[in-house]
Amino acid sequence: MNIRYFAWVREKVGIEEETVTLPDHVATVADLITHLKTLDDNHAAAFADEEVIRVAVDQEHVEADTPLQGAREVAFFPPMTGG
Amino acid sequence: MNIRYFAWVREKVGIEEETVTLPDHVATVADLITHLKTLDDNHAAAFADEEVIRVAVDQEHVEADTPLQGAREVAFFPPMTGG
Amino acid sequence: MTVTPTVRVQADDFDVDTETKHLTGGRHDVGAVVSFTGLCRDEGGRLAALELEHYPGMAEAEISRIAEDACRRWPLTGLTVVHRHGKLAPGANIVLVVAASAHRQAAFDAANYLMDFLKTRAPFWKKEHLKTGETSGWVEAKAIDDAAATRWNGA
Amino acid sequence: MTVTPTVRVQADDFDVDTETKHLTGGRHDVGAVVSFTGLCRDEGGRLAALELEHYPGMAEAEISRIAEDACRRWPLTGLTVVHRHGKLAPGANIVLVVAASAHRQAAFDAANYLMDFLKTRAPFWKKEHLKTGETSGWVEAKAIDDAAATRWNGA
Repeated sequence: MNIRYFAWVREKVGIEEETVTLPDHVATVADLITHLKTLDDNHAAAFADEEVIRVAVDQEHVEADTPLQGAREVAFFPPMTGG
Repeated sequence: MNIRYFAWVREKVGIEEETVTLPDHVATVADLITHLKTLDDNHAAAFADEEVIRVAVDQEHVEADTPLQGAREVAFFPPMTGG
Repeated sequence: MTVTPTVRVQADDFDVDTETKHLTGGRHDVGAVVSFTGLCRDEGGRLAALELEHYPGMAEAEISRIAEDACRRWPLTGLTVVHRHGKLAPGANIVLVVAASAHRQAAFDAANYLMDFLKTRAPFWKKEHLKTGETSGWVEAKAIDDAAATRWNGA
Repeated sequence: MTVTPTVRVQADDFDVDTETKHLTGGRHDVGAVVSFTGLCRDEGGRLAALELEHYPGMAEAEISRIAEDACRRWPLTGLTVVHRHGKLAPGANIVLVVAASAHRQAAFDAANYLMDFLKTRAPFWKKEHLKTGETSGWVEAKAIDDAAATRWNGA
């Protein structure tokens, strides 16, 4: 699965984009976050305050309980400040 | 006193502007309208539906009970449709 | 300290870009510009032109009073209002309001307020000229416009 | 039938006049055009630039979803949204919304709605570059922007 990071989430993880192979027990966005936090210290730091992080699956905003089945791309980022 | 008319009030009176000498009993805008209606048929027709007519004294919107003392110019017109 | 609005009543056309640049050029404290342009519609192909009569002197004075009210109500960095008079063809510009502020809602609200009170208080009257060559008479004021203006009471 | 909005995300500047003429040129059914321009402020002389990061693809898709919502909610004759990305100096344009309609309140409301949801839903993030040469970090989302977006619920 393709994972993308933006703004300070990207800076903390240290990369813009990565491909992650999902373990079987990862079914939802929340499961994915739990898994990513185990990868290394940077991921753990980026998701330390996970309540504030927003998620998009295939370029649409979703909530943490959204299933990942069929998803091609998941993106993590802080609350938006455009406009 | 200088009297001005606009839009259909102007068309009904038949003139844009006139100078009227006020009789002593004309103290307010309402008194002035009553007086103007006596001048001729055109004035009477213009003010027939006087509830709908708006008034400005010295280029400020006023109500019918406004005193005319010190006024230089009174204007009569229909509700505005600019913008 | 409130800004002094720019108010013009003219037969000539106006240019939104020029008026906007007057409010933003060379400054770095403007975060939001809202412009409203009112145009002449042909009412489904019925109209050849709109003729705008106005009360010279009072038109400028009344628009200035409304614009100064807006400058007191909202923290604007600039406000420009231009209203045309004379005979205007469908598609032509009629009125322009440009409101600038540090923040977006002040600019939106001020421009909206200006238009509501221009409609009900600025001494302009529209006469319709039909494509048939006839004059269909004076446009009647709408109750909905009065209602729009009263919504600002106490707001 | 609702109109199809024009949505662009670009590094280049935009021109309000050009975008407005796209919505009004050659037609006689547009009575009102409301444009909103968001500009980069220097925050009291503190900022050298704002850097706008965006999520390519999703930025266009999300703005299009908001714009299509607006076209369903109000009887618009046209709607254009342009959002810039990259490093922008104080005074530079950031975002443009132009809403056209037969009637003024639809144009005002649609432009206002677009801005409220762009702020809270379009995937853009602002980083501040200070005049001191430092980066002061990412701009934080404001609770007032969330509140502004929720006011449209059920409206």
